[in-house]
Amino acid sequence: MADLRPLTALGADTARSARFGALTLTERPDIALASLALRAGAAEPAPFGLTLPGPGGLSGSQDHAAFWTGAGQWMVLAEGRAETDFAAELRAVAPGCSVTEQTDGWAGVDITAPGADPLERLTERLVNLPPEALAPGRATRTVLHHMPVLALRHSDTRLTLFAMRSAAASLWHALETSAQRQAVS
Amino acid sequence: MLIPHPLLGLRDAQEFTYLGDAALLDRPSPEGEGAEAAFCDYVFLRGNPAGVHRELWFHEQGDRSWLVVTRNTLTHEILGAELASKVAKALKGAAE
Amino acid sequence: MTRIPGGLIDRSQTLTFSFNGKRYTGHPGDTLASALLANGVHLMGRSFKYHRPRGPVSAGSEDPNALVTLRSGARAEPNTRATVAELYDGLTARSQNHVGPLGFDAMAVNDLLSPVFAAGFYYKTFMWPRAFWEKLYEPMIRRAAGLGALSGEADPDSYDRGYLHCDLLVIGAGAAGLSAALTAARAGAQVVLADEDFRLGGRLLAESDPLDGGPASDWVAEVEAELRALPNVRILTRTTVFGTYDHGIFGAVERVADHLPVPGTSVRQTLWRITAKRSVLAAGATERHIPFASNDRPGIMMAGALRAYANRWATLPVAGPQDRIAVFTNNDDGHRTALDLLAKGANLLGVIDPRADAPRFGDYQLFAGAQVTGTHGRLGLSSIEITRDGRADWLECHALGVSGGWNPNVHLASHHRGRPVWNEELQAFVPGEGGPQGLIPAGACAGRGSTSAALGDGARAAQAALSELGISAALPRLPEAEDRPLRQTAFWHVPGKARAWVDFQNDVTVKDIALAHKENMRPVEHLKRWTTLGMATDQGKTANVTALAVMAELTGKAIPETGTTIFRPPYTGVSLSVLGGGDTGKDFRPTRLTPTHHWAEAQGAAFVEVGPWLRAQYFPRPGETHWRESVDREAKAVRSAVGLCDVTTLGKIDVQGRDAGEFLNRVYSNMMGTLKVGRVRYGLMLREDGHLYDDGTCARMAEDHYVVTTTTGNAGLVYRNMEFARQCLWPELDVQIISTTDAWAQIAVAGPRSRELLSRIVDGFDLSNEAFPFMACASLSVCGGLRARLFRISFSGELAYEVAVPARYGHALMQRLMAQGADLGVTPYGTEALGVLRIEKGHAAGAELNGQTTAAMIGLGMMVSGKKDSIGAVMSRREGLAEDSRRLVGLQPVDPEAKVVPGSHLFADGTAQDMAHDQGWITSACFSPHVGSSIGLGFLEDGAARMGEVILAANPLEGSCAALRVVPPHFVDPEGERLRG
Amino acid sequence: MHFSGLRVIKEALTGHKGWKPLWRDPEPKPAYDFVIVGGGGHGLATAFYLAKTFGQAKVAVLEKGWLGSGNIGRNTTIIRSNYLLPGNEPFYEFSMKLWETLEQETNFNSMVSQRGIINLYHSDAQRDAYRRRGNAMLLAGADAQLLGPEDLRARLPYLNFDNARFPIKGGLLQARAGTARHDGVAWGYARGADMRGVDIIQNCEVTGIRIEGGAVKGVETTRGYIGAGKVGVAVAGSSSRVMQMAGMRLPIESHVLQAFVSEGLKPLIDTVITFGAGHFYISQSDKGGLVFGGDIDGYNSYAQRGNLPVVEDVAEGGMALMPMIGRARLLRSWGGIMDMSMDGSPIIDATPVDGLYLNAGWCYGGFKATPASGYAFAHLLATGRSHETATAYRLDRFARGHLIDEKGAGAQPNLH
Repeated sequence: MADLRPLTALGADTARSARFGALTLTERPDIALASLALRAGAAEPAPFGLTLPGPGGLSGSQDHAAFWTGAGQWMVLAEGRAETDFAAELRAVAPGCSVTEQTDGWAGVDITAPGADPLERLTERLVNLPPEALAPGRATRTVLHHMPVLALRHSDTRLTLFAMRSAAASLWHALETSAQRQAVS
Repeated sequence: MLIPHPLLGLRDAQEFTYLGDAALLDRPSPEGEGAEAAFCDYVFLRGNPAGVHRELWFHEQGDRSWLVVTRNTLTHEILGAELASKVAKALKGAAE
Repeated sequence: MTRIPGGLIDRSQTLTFSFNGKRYTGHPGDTLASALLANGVHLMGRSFKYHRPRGPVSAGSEDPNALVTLRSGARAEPNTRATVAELYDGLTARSQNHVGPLGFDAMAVNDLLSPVFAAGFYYKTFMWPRAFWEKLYEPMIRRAAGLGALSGEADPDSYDRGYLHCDLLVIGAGAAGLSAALTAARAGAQVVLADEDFRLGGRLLAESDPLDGGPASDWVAEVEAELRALPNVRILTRTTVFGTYDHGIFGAVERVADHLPVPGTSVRQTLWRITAKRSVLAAGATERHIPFASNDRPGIMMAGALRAYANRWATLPVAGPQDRIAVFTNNDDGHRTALDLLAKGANLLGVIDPRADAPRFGDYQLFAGAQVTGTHGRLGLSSIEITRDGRADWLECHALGVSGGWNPNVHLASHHRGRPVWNEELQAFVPGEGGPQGLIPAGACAGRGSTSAALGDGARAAQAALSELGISAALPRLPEAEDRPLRQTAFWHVPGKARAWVDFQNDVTVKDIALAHKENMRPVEHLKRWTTLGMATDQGKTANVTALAVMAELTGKAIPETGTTIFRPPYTGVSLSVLGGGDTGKDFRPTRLTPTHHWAEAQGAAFVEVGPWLRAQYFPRPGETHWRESVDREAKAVRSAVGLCDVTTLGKIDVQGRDAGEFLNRVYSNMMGTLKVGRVRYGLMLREDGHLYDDGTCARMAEDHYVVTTTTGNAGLVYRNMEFARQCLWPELDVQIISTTDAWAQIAVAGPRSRELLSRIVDGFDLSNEAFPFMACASLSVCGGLRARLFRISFSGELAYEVAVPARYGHALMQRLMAQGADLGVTPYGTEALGVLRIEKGHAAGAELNGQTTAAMIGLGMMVSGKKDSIGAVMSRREGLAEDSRRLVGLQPVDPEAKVVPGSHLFADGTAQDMAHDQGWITSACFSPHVGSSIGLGFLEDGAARMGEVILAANPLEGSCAALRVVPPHFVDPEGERLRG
Repeated sequence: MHFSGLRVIKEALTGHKGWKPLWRDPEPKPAYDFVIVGGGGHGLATAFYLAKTFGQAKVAVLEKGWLGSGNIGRNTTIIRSNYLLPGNEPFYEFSMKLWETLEQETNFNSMVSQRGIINLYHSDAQRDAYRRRGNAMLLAGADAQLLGPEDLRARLPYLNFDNARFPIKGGLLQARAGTARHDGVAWGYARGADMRGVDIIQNCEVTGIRIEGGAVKGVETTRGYIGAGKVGVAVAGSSSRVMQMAGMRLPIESHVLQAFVSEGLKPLIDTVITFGAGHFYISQSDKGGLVFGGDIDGYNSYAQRGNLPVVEDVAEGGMALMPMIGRARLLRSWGGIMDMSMDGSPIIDATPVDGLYLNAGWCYGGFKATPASGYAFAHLLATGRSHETATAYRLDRFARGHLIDEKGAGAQPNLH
């Protein structure tokens, strides 16, 4: 589409990635996001075949995932689809819902590790959440170094954090600093 | 403090923003002679008990829900929390 | 050297360190205090007021005396207790609070003047002459006061913060704590075990009593090994839990690298916020001393400390094995020290015990019914006076252990202002009812101090705590341990005329307490404040209970009637660096960057902090030497050609739903429900109290879809208030809102040639005035298929648009607009020019919307609709608001060279310039290239009716006063033809 | 007994035998002309001025605990008159003038130290707002100076000028501002009032206000009924609780404010500094402790203790502003209950009950107001008229819309 070239939230042509000991941080500019809110009296849709999860939940299929963001509200995401009009697609499969484009509202960073332990040692330095709120299959909004973030625990070994796109550099800096310290300790 | 979020369980109060007396749910009618006086009471004369207080907290760094939290201002003990939208709807239902 | 055999130090390694420039050696496992004592150094500091020579009185974190400045340069750490400073190779420390060498402190003259410096003396003098206080008396007092000094340099180390959540937090890893942790760990609970020491074991390490017949340290090691192997246990050594907060939240500091010469790549300390469902407080007890004449000399210490130094650190506070050591105790526990010293081969003078029926537990001389009534020794103890049956004898003695019994460490159980209660049997305060939710005190801090009792108590506490969580825990088999009954008697001080210290660091004596009593400073809080008792760095850990007892004796009341003290966090001092969590300097708060930030940076833009954002302030060009040149050029370009400004920072809120229009009717003061699709309306938001708090635009994209903008600073607040309206006030409305501020890069394209420029990037969209008039909006595509939003709105008063594209294209769009507009004179402009343009147009911004103003004041009173209910409408009609005649006016200097200064106050010509005649103030001002002079906006009483009048703008703060003409607040195109063209 | 340096030396030479109690502990009399409820700073100052300036002899101060145990016993000791609004500035300047002669007036060294206060600014907009305020101060007869970055760097070289998230651009200085030893203020007023016959009755809690025919008759206390011609309530922190006894609701919420002190240090900070881009202010006491504070915790509370987030927030602010304090240690923290009013300004007014007067709503700025508050309250009690500097502090200003909202925060107490 368009003859303009996009920049990632960290201001480059390509996604940034870095390794610190067992931890790998990867910018994820490819993830498309759209919010979905039920209108009064509307039935809960099942967009892309997803079962919309309950409070604190994250559910996903091969291509799509959805996580709960508030009463009657979810965020739906699709990896590798940032360049499409994902909100329009979602709108088409979520009748009776308010859908808002969110892809560019957020800067996503994947944090992966070979096991749960290094990930959890990192997150305990970053966010103040009971462990069950960040167990695999859970997602939540919280605060990290004064930044609002969305935290999605896909699995034991993978967590995605989204900060406001404008705060991408601050998010990366916070994660990098913390991951570096974990790597040396 | 920990706020017992009715949907998300215990969450650190740092995720929340405090507003105050839950009587703010009961906005007066703008109609009629006494409207101005009723609004002045509504805005300025809030409950300030030394004891159990029903108050509004906003889960700003969370699910963006407003909660009515019942808390003892002498001990900070929290006795319960509900979604404010539910309380507000019930209030409106009762008024009608 | 007085190293003796045994102890828990690693003699295979030698560490070198220096104190006051002199080099010494010690071993891993030593503290600075133990190593100095082992090197025969007993004098470590000076007291606060009288500069008395002092050595350690304890072997723990309660020590009031052995305060040193650790490290040097920017890492200097004043007031560090030598008794807990872990020895490392290369450690340097200096004593503090003396003038001249530690041994010959010139300030010790204060000791001779001590009769003058009695409690509260400074409240009674230094009042004459009045001017001397700041000039003479106070500087003198300040120089003398204080303990150590900060370096004045920024702390070079890094710090971290972390959050732990657990089922059970165990505070203290002595007998009770270890058994609690073991019990909970075996039950599979998530356990955090924290101890301030660098080694687990607590008091077990200081005692010679066996566990299951073997050394206690063996049992500790076994338990530690088991706990460390369990995934559900987190052990935090060198970690002080310093405060108990609400709902099971604790503050703790882990000293990650304080035992290393420099932290290296590690953080120095970590601040942990621990959220625990339940907690066991196993904080142990602190020994109390017995004030007697001259009881403060180096070499006099707590009996328990003496034994800790002997047993754990293999040293005695004497110059050599020939030196005599005595014990002065009113309870059986003190005798243990005597036995341990004998076992270590010390030259024991004997035990002085005021109890006439004092028992003897071993082969030592017992002075039953005797008291220590005096001491000699200039920089260390040389002899003591023992008085028995009225007969006094001076005996040579170089170290004295004193025990007045033990005070349970109730602090963390009392941080919620639950008062400890007096236990008559123990003659001590123990934790009372109403303590922190879910916290169970166990072991010595609960008044159950024998090793056997503590072990059992800890296990039972953990079991009880976990059962409340539905976790059943079995009691572990605990080792056989000593189980001496704890008997403490009331013997609080040795009567006498000489000074007997109660608070060592602050030099508060029994006499000072008596004086406070005489002067009716009897409530315990008055006593503390009048005498400074308990206010020193040890927070009275070794003084408060004794002082209370002395006051009780004077008033003839019982101790609990006399009062208790309130305990407040922190338990021991916490560095401000770690409390700050490490986010300092530029990392103090996150920085939000606009989508065109990197582009602007490449253009050499100057940036300015606007709330959390960093925005381009202006774009200097080569040859421009002053920011005004750049700003003038940018503003002129907008008025004459076209300018580009990144306005992404304005808040954007997406409002959808069947009732979106009705909802916006209620949150805006003006009507939004009637807005046609494809149109934009300017809106005002009021607080419920009727004052103005934000403005912005509201664009109707579809019947059930609006996009609302807010000011940059209020984006979060407006969102919160909208959620409040949606969830709390009108939950029956069908409306959904979400912030999209960051999702769209929004660029203002402003100026007479903006249409021409935009026409070059839109994909076949009709931009003509007819098709897309002022206040129109549309979804469209630009640059060959990129979805975008276009708003025809103007902040500058010129023909202008704002174009929004997905944020990742903001950078490219800016480049494209710059490239496409080169022939049109396109010019990027920053916040300064933006400010100039809006002042010229008379648009209110932050300085006018300061929360103290009304819609009427900015000339928009008619925008508060009387036809509908909206937030703030009713209260905006209150008398005080309705009668306020101040109006926003334009201000132009009579002398075109004069400057309009924001913050000046406005006066009618010829009136006195004082508060009574103040008629308003200047909110904003700038140099206007359009007008050709400085101009301003301001609020002026009766402003609407004073057009043309010349008034005075007084700025006495900077000695200026300017004559200004009152003009309408639209310096540009008052009819609004340009923006509609 | 007159306090002086000579007296101290004389007593030192004679074993301190001559000192007398600083005040009596009298039994309450059946009735007084004036009963002041609350033996904190404002109550004691009111009694002092009633006796000294307004010549009233039958005055009692009733204190629930020990005198001076209110917020005067726990605060960050700052005195200043750097306000913006005409309702406030003349009052606080009047207070400042009373501070300047306080010790001579009470014959008690309250250690009033005019070491100055500097409010830092970090943006042009903030500078303009401070200029408006500085000018308001000068127009009200107070002192003010605007400091530029160079001047500031010379005065406070240890601030973080070079690596700040929110660069320091300058400051507003009030040189006559400073600190006073808070307990010393309470004790000075208490002793001065006692010497003039005021009965200060400690451990005497008011449990009821007796009102007959719309007029106050006296107060019920834990030490029996005490009759009163007029009752003045000065119990900031507990105003809502006490006035409820008279059936009144107040535009006030009670909030907790934490404050902090470090271990003693050699002199290092010789003025009062407030951070303009975070919640932090600091001074150093004569004893050497760094005394600092920040924002209120933000929720209604009577618990007199706060929570960790605010402790961290304050320390963060301090470290961002002056990273040289990092290796100092926090020694003590405490929490006091503040009367947070709905516009951030106080109330000194008569109430709908005849003879019942209210002094309340001091937010976290009550300490600096102590002398003027006491004076103005005494004036109101003795004459029935507001003191000329306190006429704006009316109870009906909220309903009438004459708010005194320095911050422009609206009716949201935790934002003031």
